[in-house]
Amino acid sequence: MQSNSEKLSAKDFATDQAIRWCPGCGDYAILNSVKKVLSTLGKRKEDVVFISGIGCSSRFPYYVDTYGMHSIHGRAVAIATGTKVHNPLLSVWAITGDGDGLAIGGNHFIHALRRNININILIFNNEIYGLTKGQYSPTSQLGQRTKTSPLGTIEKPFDPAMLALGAGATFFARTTASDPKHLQEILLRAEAHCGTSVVEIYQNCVIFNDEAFEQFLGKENRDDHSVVLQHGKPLVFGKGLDKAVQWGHHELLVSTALDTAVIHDEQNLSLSFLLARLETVKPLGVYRCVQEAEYASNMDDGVKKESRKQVSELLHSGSTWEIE
Amino acid sequence: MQSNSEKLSAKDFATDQAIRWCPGCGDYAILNSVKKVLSTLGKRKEDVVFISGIGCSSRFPYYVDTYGMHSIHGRAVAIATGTKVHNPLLSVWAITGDGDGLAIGGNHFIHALRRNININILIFNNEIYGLTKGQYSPTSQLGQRTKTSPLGTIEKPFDPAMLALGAGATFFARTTASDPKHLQEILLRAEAHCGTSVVEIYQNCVIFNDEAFEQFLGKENRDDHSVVLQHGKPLVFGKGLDKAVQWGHHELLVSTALDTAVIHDEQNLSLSFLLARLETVKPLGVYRCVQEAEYASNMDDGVKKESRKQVSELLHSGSTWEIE
Amino acid sequence: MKTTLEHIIILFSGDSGDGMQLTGTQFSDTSARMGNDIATFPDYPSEIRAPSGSVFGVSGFQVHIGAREIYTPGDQPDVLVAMNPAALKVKLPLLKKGATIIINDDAFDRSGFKKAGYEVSSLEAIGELKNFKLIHAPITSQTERALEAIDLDNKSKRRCKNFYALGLCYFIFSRDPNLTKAWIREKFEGKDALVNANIAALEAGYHFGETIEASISIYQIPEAPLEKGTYRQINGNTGIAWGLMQAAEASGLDLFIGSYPITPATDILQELSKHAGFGVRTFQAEDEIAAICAAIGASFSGALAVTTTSGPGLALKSEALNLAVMLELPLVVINVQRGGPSTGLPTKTEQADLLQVFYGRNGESPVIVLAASRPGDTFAMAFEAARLSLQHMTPVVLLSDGFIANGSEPWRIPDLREEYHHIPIHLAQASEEDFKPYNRNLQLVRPWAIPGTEGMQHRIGGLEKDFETGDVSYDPENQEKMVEVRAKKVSMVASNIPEQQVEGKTHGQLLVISWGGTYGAVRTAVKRLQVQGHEISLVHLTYLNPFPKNLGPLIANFKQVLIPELNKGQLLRIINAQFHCEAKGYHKVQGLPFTISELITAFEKELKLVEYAKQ
Amino acid sequence: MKTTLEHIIILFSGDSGDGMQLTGTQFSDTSARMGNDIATFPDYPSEIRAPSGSVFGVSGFQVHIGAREIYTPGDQPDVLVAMNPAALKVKLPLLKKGATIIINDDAFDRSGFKKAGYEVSSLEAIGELKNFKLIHAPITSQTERALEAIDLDNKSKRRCKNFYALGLCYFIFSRDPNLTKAWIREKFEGKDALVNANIAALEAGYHFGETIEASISIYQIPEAPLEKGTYRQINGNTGIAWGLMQAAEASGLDLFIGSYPITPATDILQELSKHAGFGVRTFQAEDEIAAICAAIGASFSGALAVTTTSGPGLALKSEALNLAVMLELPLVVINVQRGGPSTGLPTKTEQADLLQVFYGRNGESPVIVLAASRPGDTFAMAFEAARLSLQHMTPVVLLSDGFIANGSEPWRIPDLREEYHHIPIHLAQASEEDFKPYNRNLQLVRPWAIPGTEGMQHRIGGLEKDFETGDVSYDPENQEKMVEVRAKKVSMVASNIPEQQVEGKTHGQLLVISWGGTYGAVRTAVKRLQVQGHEISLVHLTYLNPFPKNLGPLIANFKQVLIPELNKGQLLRIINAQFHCEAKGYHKVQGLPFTISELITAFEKELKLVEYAKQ
Ligand SMILES: Cc1ncc(C[n+]2csc(CCOP(=O)(O)OP(=O)(O)O)c2C)c(N)n1
Ligand SMILES: Cc1ncc(C[n+]2csc(CCOP(=O)(O)OP(=O)(O)O)c2C)c(N)n1
Ligand code: SF4
Ligand code: SF4
Ligand SMILES: [Mg+2]
Ligand SMILES: [Mg+2]
Repeated sequence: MQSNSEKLSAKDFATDQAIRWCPGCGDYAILNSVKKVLSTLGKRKEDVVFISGIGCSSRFPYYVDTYGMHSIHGRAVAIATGTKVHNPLLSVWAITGDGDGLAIGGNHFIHALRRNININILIFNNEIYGLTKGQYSPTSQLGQRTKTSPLGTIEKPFDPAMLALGAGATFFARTTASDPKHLQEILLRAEAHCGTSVVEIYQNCVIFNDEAFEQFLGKENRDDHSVVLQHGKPLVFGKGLDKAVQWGHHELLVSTALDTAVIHDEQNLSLSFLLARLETVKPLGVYRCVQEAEYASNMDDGVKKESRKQVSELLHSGSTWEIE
Repeated sequence: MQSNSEKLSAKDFATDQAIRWCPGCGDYAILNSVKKVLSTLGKRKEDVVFISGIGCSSRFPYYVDTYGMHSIHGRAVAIATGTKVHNPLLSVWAITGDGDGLAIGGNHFIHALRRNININILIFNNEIYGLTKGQYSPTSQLGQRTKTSPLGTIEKPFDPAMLALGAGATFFARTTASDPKHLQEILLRAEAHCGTSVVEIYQNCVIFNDEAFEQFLGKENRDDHSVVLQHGKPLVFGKGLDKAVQWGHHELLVSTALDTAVIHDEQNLSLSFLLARLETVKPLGVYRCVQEAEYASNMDDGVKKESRKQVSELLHSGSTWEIE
Repeated sequence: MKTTLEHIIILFSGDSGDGMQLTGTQFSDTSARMGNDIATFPDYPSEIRAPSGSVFGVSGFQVHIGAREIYTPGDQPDVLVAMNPAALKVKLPLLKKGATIIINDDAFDRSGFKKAGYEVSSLEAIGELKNFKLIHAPITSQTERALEAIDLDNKSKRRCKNFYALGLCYFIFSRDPNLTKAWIREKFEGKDALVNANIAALEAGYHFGETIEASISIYQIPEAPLEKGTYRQINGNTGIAWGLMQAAEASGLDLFIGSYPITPATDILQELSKHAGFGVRTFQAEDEIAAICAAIGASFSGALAVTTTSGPGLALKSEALNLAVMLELPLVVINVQRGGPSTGLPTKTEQADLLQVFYGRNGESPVIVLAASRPGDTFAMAFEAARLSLQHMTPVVLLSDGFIANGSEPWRIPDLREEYHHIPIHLAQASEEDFKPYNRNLQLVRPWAIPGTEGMQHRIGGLEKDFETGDVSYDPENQEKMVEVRAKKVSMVASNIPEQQVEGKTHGQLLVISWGGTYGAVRTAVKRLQVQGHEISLVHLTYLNPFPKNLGPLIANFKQVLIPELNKGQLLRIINAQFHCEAKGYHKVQGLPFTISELITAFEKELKLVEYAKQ
Repeated sequence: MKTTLEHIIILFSGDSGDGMQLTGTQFSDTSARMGNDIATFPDYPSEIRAPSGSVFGVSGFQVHIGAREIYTPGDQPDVLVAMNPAALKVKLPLLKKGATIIINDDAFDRSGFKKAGYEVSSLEAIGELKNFKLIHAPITSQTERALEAIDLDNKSKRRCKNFYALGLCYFIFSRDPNLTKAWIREKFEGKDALVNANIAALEAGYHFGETIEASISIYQIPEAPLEKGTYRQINGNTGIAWGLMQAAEASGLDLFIGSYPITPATDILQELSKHAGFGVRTFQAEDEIAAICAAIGASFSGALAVTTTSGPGLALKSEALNLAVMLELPLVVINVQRGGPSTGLPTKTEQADLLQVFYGRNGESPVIVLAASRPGDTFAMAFEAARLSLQHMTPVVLLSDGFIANGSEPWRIPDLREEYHHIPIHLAQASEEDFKPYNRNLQLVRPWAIPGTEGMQHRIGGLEKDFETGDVSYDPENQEKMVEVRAKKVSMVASNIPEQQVEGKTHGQLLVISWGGTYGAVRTAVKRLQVQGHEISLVHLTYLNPFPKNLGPLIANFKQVLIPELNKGQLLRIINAQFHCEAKGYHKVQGLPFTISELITAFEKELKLVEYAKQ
């Protein structure tokens, strides 16, 4: 759907709307990266659609000059499904938060993954409900104190990677708003993937859950507590590149034995699943990417298989009779 | 909550309602097994609650003389959650179908598992919508022809085990209505588990999806195409006990090397997940069983921690003043 | 000697496995082709397969055939075919006094009576039967005998007994058995044994009729004076599916349906799933919310988008329907009503979702509301729903019900090039300089700019938006203006729909206002009273929001208004509030349609009151 | 010299970060403790944190204090505190002509004007200001100076400027600053620098007042004649939370709340989540459907079960609410209305969910409907909702709105042992021989048999059930009976609620009927006209379904009925349909409450019309 006319820059994708996120919010970085990626991809504005639910993150479509819909809470993925199935040529992005996408929108999330519809789902995960001012979400940490859990939550969070893989995801990646370069790489991969692409983006909510990701991604910690996944490359990390992820007894461990480092394989489901279970180190990058039958194009093939029929034929088919 | 008075028999749990399933329906066997298990457990009728959604399977509560609710489509688990959280002493069973529990009820399913609420979820999986007369469900096979997929579906089914594990299940078991003995064993295990127990029961719908499980469970096939899981025991099966499940390159394989058979371990998440991915052989039994914090009792502890306060204290707390 | 009848109602009934639906369909097809007008109504058991011979396993199919126009499957059957005691037990109370009952003697043995829960075990012991004419036929055994020579297992032979019963009825009602024979040949092509067996059973039944001719009455029903044309049978759900498909063709759009199965609406989804070749995309969603949301998404990208459901599903869709109202996108919502509240009586009919459709959303949220009246108008009404939605860029809810959905009628196939050929859509003009998504035309309709169209990128959403720019706006006065503009836009649809027709005089004593699936019964009752000289007229509404412009004046022309509904007075509340009148209601909430006779009684009573008040 | 005032309205406004909510709260607390009656209303920006100095970052807090009873936060402020140009820009249009504006001069520099989007960059250039009295105060710089000696960083010092502003206001309105000083000491206990800084700022502001005393007016507002007792401030959401807790205590049950956050209802969930010590179980569900379903499940197992939400969430709950109607279990649904339709104006107020509450479900599905009128009656109304739900075993919807939810008032703490001590519940008697779950008493209420109770196992569900046995029933007449019995049960609640009070004469020219959060404004407007001798009376409804028994007769006593609502006429439709009357409506849908003056104008106009019609 790329056109040959002159390429647009990231700026060309801006709208005239005043942006209403808090100063310092992680959402800004995501917005900039997405615009950048759209221009890198050489997308025409009219061929791109952003559909969001409700939440701070879901204000996103107002700020990108493509087609867009700011819909209702939790339904971005369901709506995006219809948009894509009707017109598979569009590049369709569902923008959602950890509340929007995984609490109220959880069912649409897992079913989209099952069907493998070629849309990109970006989950802005700040581990909190931002717009409603600070209640816990399904990704808030066990024990986290929030406005609705004054003594700490008693529910364990989802790991979005595990949930997605359990639902049959063909593409799952994790990245962070604090590293725009990595984020952009991942967004390019997501758009390239034919099937449902889930990109979980750690996004800091400075107001209600500041520094939620410090443990893994803070300046001090990130070298020793995050590892970048690259297909075919060993999972080595650490300030002095001195740590590696290892196969344990059917789980993954961290040690200093660099030469037995696990080689990342985006098609090894069991590896992807275990990566999500690592506790002291957070893998960033594409956990899984496999090619499987895609829903919207299969539907389209069904519709286009034969030449278009006329309803009048149908009305006259089967058993009819004349009255004269 | 067991009482010391005389033990009830399976028959004692019957109601006076005429049972309205089709002759030959797999639901009968499940009903009988559940009644049997209740009597084995020595449950008092009044301490047990069955809550179902809508579907053929969901008529279940009418046939068991305990407390019961035949609710609305997809919501059995959400309702059961409230019942259990308010009174953790009750034995609460959610009865659901593959449509009720995994299509419309999918969100409640994954969130119950995340919270780990001590209820038993029985999924009567016939891979079809029975009550509405034969449309495909989220567990129908890819390509299956049904009333709404005259040319075969284009969506890949959920594997309920994978979905459950991805959502954080602490107990998942798979069994079949065609083997009441195994079914009963599993039901006993489910009730014993403190946390959300998911039991997926293959149940044949003679009318709209007859013989759906023949490939694995038919008389001819079942020895060579199903394997019974037992914690700590090797995964050996086959007519002549000549086949074994093996570790492959991070996936499971079937071969004849009996001595390298995988030893089943209900606490090995990666194994549980891979078991669900086996294609030619269907594991029956407890895929996973681990002990984790349980929601309803934690909530109860929070409520009972201190002695009960009076609202009048609250009204007079903080900033008040007198007008005389 | 043959008695000639104006019309007759026949009810075929037996066990779920007895093939009564097929028998009824054949009988009505043959009758239609012989030039009668007909209306039919199947009545399935709510269990998928109940125990054989039990009362809740009884399956019925009612056929009303006539030499004049037929509007309903009829109140009280004149003839009952009872294949077993359970069927007799369930259906006997419905029959007209003196009706004829054709009894399959073979099934009325001790075990049959017992399974049906009869305390007696012989027909003689059933006192009420004295009031009826019984025709005894050993249907099962005769069928077996007739098929002796055919190479088929006994079970299969016994399953042919419905054709024996059909043959007997064909003789009694002077129907041509050849049409059914042709059907059998086609249906079982290649399976000779089955062809032969079924035809043999049919003939045997027919001959049995000849044999007993002397002792029974034989009827004929002349052709009805129907409009010239090509006809077919149609039921309400199929009519809706096809009407939507035609609307897609007429608007040059592809049809998208997002749906989740629910009785009695599922058939629409099932029908549409067969028609990918017509550009139809069927999306069976994970739940009702996803179904309507996917339809909204498809509408955004330029489909004629539809979602189908029944009451409980509509409740789930209400939040998203409200979004569609805000977005001002076309969307057709089909709601096939069933018995409520909650799960209620899912296989029965009711008209109790009207208020939900009008008011079941937060805030001020007007939608266009239409209602089908009979299987034969569903095609037209579905087309109309799509037309209004596309022309006015706003959701339309089309109400049907279980009675219309499953009922069927002969339907004159319209000439699509004449009657349903073109729906103009309101696409944004590429030439527009400064495109604004909420820039309205004189009908207050905004333009539709579809993703993929260059230069018209825009954002829409559920927050209130500025009247001028369409951007999010929290301005108080703007909100009031937008609430009003959405209401006005819907009310202006009144200029794009026909004026309300009146059946009868346009003024007088009593005006009956009805809507939806009660049309046949209400119309018949009103006509009968008109023939008797009463000053009674009928307004049957198919446009419910907005109402036709002339409805208010019409109401004012009558002394009294009476609104019969299968609910507790829903249209009544709306009409009384809107027109400040004191209409009365007549209500029934039994999961069943009105009978003509109960309506006549009610109307007569009301007429008397009006007369009395005059004095 | 001090001028004595009957009442005055002060609006504190500034940037989100300026602490205006705190300032307003302190001012109103102090006033309440000094014996004034008060009403307050906060107005937050809809963004979490808007850019500083921008118009959409303006945060306001309006306080109405009086020497007589105060019913609303007031229409047009007499005094505005404007901490920056954006605040001035946004709030200026709301002020009473001639109002006083206290200006923080330091913030009105070139950059301040620019951030606010002013084209000018000095106060002199703003023509309208001529109509107002300006008090200039260099609030920011003076605060900094006053705090020079204190060991605190500059940013923290500047943040004390709201206390400077507060001190100035305390002087102008003769408030006692000691109460706030005590509050500061408590609040910042252990942080001496902060205690000293804030107190110093407060005192500096107060002294600044003394300094400029000669050039400004000073006011005092005498004590209001309030009922004797212990008072506290309460807002609508807290009142509801506490009322529910008291209902649990009074019924001997544990409170269960299943909820999903949504503005403006979230605070109720947040408040209840603090009170596990009172036996409250808060379940934050994955969505609104799960929230109400969990509540239904908890009700089944014997909780006082509640779910809280706002319009869009209520739409999602409708299917499950219908189930609760069928089950006949107690359930309290709190709906805090906001601006609609769809996402609408989530932070604004509206009364447009009434029809949704009445009719937003499939089938005939009556619920009890109550509405709170002001922050001070929320405790009572929440208790009442729970009482009726428990006594009548059926869902109750209590309506509140954003205005009530966030507004606050002094509230006399009731003596719970006297007024709210006991709710009898309808538990099944263990002695009952042949327990039947739908065996009704004279009020048509079924018994509540809670799991765990021996011998009373039973099954309930959403399918229609037999009147006698409670088993599933498809019987047509039974369905009609059950539909009627559910309706009758709800209508019989009328005997368990007080008769409607009238404010004014019980007959006359004009009857105003209002409901919900408009009470204060409507009441004030009616009272003023009554004082002027007009024949106008007020019926403010808190029971909406069923209506109080005497409502019909009351309506009949007046020439004309006028129904002001913050919607397009929802109660109006219900009243007109139910009482066959021709009430008129007065509507506003701007996300804002009524002003008293617009109501007076509307009522006067209507009174004239009635007069005119008489002639
Ligand atoms: C039906 C409905 N329920 C609830 C809400 C209130 N609501 C709006 S956004 C939100 C949660 C947002 O959290 P998340 O998706 O994580 O987005 P964030 O603000 O953190 O970016 C909630 C509960 C709503 N608008 N609609
Ligand atoms: C809100 C709502 N949507 C749809 C339905 C219709 N419906 C009833 S049962 C069912 C599916 C049942 O399938 P499953 O859960 O697999 O149960 P089974 O009948 O196969 O045991 C559907 C779609 C309904 N009753 N309510
Ligand atoms: S509240 Fe949090 S997520 Fe929302 S805009 Fe502010 S910083 Fe971002
Ligand atoms: S339709 Fe299928 S699932 Fe339902 S009762 Fe019959 S056999 Fe069982
Ligand atoms: Mg979030
Ligand atoms: Mg099923």
